[in-house]
Amino acid sequence: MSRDAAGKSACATVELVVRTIAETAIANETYFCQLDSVVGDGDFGYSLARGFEKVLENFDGFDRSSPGAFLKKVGLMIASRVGGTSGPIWGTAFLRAGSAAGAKTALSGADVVAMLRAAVAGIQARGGASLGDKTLLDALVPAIDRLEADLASGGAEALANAAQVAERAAAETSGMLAKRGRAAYTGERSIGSPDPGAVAIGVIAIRVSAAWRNYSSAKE
Amino acid sequence: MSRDAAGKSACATVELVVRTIAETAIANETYFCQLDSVVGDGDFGYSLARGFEKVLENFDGFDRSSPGAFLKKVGLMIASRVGGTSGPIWGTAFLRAGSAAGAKTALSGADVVAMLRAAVAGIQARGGASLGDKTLLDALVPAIDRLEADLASGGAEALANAAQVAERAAAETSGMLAKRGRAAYTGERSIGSPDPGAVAIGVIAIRVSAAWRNYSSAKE
Amino acid sequence: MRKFVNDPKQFAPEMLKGIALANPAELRYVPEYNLIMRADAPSDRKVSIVQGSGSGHEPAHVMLVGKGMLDAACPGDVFSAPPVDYVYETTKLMKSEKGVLHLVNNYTGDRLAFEMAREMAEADGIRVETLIIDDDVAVKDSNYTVGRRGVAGNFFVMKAVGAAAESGADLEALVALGKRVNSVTRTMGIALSSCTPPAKGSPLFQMAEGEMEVGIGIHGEPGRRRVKQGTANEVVSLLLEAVVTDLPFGSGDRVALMINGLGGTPIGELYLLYGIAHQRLAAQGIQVARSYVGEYCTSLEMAGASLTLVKLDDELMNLLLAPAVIPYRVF
Amino acid sequence: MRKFVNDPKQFAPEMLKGIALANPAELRYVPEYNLIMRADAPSDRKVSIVQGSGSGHEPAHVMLVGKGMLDAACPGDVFSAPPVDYVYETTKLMKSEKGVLHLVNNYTGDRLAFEMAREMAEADGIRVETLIIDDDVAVKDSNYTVGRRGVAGNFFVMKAVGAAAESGADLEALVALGKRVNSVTRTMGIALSSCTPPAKGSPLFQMAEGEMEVGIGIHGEPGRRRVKQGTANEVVSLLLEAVVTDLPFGSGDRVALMINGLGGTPIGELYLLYGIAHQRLAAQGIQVARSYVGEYCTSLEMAGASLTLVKLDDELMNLLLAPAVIPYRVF
Ligand SMILES: Nc1ncnc2c1ncn2[C@@H]1O[C@H](COP(=O)(O)OP(=O)(O)O)[C@@H](O)[C@H]1O
Ligand SMILES: Nc1ncnc2c1ncn2[C@@H]1O[C@H](COP(=O)(O)OP(=O)(O)O)[C@@H](O)[C@H]1O
Ligand SMILES: [Mg+2]
Ligand SMILES: [Mg+2]
Ligand SMILES: [Mg+2]
Ligand SMILES: [Mg+2]
Repeated sequence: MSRDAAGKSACATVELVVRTIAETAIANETYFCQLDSVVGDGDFGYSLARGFEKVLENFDGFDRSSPGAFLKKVGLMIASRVGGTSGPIWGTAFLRAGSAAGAKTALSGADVVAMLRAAVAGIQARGGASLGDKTLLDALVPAIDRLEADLASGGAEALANAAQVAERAAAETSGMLAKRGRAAYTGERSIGSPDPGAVAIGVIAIRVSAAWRNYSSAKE
Repeated sequence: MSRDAAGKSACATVELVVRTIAETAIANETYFCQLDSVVGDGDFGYSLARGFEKVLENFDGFDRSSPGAFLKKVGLMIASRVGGTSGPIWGTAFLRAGSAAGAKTALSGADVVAMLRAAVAGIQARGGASLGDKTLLDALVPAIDRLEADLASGGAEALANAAQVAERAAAETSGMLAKRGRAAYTGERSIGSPDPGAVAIGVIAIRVSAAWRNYSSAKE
Repeated sequence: MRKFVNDPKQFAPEMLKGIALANPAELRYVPEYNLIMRADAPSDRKVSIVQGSGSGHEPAHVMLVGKGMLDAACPGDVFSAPPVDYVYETTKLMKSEKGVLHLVNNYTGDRLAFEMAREMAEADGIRVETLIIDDDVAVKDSNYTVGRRGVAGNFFVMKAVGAAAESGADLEALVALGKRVNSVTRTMGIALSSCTPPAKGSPLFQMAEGEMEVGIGIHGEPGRRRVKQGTANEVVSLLLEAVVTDLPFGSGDRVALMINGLGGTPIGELYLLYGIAHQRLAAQGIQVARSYVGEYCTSLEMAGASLTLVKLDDELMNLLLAPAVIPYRVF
Repeated sequence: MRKFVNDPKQFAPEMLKGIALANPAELRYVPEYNLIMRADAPSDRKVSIVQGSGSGHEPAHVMLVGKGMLDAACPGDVFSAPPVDYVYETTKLMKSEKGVLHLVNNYTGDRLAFEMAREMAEADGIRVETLIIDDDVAVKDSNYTVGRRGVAGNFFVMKAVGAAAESGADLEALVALGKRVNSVTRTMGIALSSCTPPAKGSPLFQMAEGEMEVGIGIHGEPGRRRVKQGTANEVVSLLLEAVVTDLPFGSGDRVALMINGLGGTPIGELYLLYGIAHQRLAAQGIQVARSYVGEYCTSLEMAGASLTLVKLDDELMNLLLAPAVIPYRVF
């Protein structure tokens, strides 16, 4: 599964997650663009796909000394080389998650939750959005909450539950009035369609959870 | 019928003809534009309608000392105040017909044929087109030939026959390759649709012939 | 009809009024003859340059009136040559000791109007000469047809004779210059959509996405043929091939290259085409010494572009670079 | 897709290459960062002016690089803010003793990219200041939202700070000037069609003929509301009402009036709108002292227009009239 010659297990897991996110983003380019066309400018899927293409192109060269180091390289690549709002936002998320992991070579469930919380804080610091502003945060934050609450049930189970929450929360952004991003310019017209970033979080969470289940059952 | 207070009969007849032409041109604006859209620039009906609107607006003020003088005023108005190819071409036709009528106050069938021949010569002098170049001449000339040949049958009969010839000849321009006007730029693509100017001659001739029949039977 | 318009029949006059209001110090508008003229024209020390043609080709010609280019323009309705009266009255207003030069794009209606107006003006004792512009290689020329159209290349004739007139050239010299410019100028156009004259209210022809009209003019009349839409590279090949082989242009030539938008194509695409054409020409040893990318002669909101090449010499280059003060500007 | 394009993903780079080829003496193109820069920049005697933003708004901003306006522009893909790297590398290349001024239209993506790049450049010891442009009155401003967009009015900020920088103004003065210009500039736009990003290949939204989007931005995002298409008179009323009451502008004011085409609307229609707006303003005692009619900030081939008013004073007027040598030009 992992191309990591060093075979570090936490690193391999993180690689799997990043690769799954990347492949999901690329596979859904058109769908995500379509979502962004409703009250946005239609480039969300394009930006995300071009960004994760760059990540995959440079995948083998990224620092693998620790999961944190690896994530920081991924984040730097996205933050610096991808345009639109999504480049800096997603890049910052990966960067902050990596920083939160520090030099650890093994990651517990609690570590993962802490990393995701750091990502959220980074997104908020960058873009100034609050929960309820109709952004990807509105899918990401409830999913992390659920992940944390279910950690005791085991990683695969907790992830699956969190992914379902993300998907549902993404759909529920339909009812919200956008206060951030281009969708906000349309005012009341932003109500009635889901936020593209939130939907992407839902779709990606489902794919990551499935990949994780495969991977961990294969390991067992 | 005529608004000519002086009540000169030849002048009244010419007035009737001009008024019928004008009303027909205005009523067919959209149709003539449509025809000119196929391989032209779509303004033929517009130019003709605007031109004859001007003629009707100024109708009562035109010199009525003789049919020839009246026609020259009509022609001058069209030639000088209407744009496109049609302004100069149709204006010249009326001007030359008026000149050919000279100061005559009564017009025989032969006079009318001579006036029409003069109009044709004027159009050719202005635009340089020959018979077969796919212009209004290809409806006008055969119709005049027929009018001349049928003069003995009486005015109404001769006009009706000539109008039918004009209509048929107009339809037959479909098979021709345009050598004049904008249609010529499309080369072979000009084959397959009739020339707008020729169709207009056909439509107008039919209306004039009908108006004439009404008018002359009312006089009798 | 996706247009900003009030009464469609008043489209041209309302536009002209806007041009005049935007340039109150430089221009005058005479509504009776759809006339836009330099406020300081005519002058007996300068030949007056007059251009007519239909509306719908803006910035040509009404936005090119000003010091260094036209002294007056008297357009007809959209796509219709101006009435003779407009041209005649304009010519009289522009009367100069040094004469009046009529610039006429080679269309039947325009030629007739200018010919008749010239006869009338000459009868009034005004010296008039006529320059026919016919740069469009899409039309096969012959003695038995109306000949080539005048399209975007007319910009170069206007600019050159405008600059020369400003520095005092006389009528004969301007005619010779204009003929020379016209003789080294070639244009070919391509369209990706039709266009809608305001008074008609619907497109002149139907065109599905994925098609293109090759050899299009500037009046919404269809081109020579319709083909499958090509890539930008293919479009440039097609345009260049037609233009380069016609004069022909060859290795060692210095040229001006114009990519003219037909109205609905944004300038970003025009520069994309420009880049390809520039490189192709360089590969053939033809040096692009001056570029013109933007809208110069349009066909309302038609999506499409034309490519013009002008063979340059030093005199012509200087005339093209000379200043001009016209409504069509950036600042 | 009625577009001249090769690989849609290469749209921006191929366009930029065209711009550079058309202006070999004046500009340099650095493909790594989508960068168009003055060949003679940076200079330590002059603040460097850098603008970014997405592509698809041409002539903004890449065709406005040159003496008297921008020193460099580093656009992102169509409608996407540039990546941080582009801005960072551009800022480093434009490093000047007098500092670097970032002009940023107020969009989240652009702000983020320029903010991060500025942090990185400052860490390298480069002085950077940022000017946020937000002239669009269609967006209701509030502390809880992203605030107004920067649209066509950005031209005036670029022109003014560009001219002032050319005559040696320092960074603080330029920031103050730019803020002042932005504070007296208001824009409102309207669209009659959607537009198609090359990589998407289909229109961003559907719009039937006879409808218009009011309060449109420049990224193909829908506007505030959709209404029945009005006459040109009605359109001008709507745009003027929104703009005039916002600052507000009032009797006795001297203004610059811009009618900006969004890409697919021909310049004839823009002048028609201009004429109506000019007369309406005059009737309100607002004097139009300078006109701008054409394309300044577009949304690909969208049919539509925006109206911008700038309250003028003598200093600003002189800066607007100062010469500039940029790719977007007529000759
Ligand atoms: N200020 C913000 N903070 C966090 N996320 C945001 C913010 N603004 C927008 N987003 C997210 O970004 C998505 C749009 O991304 P993208 O299309 O790249 O942005 P744009 O085209 O507006 O620059 C939205 O669906 C939303 O989830
Ligand atoms: N040289 C010519 N001589 C005579 N008639 C002509 C000539 N050229 C065009 N026409 C006629 O004019 C008609 C088109 O008129 P119009 O639309 O006003 O011209 P345009 O738009 O090309 O200036 C044609 O259908 C044809 O009958
Ligand atoms: Mg977007
Ligand atoms: Mg016609
Ligand atoms: Mg016409
Ligand atoms: Mg975007």
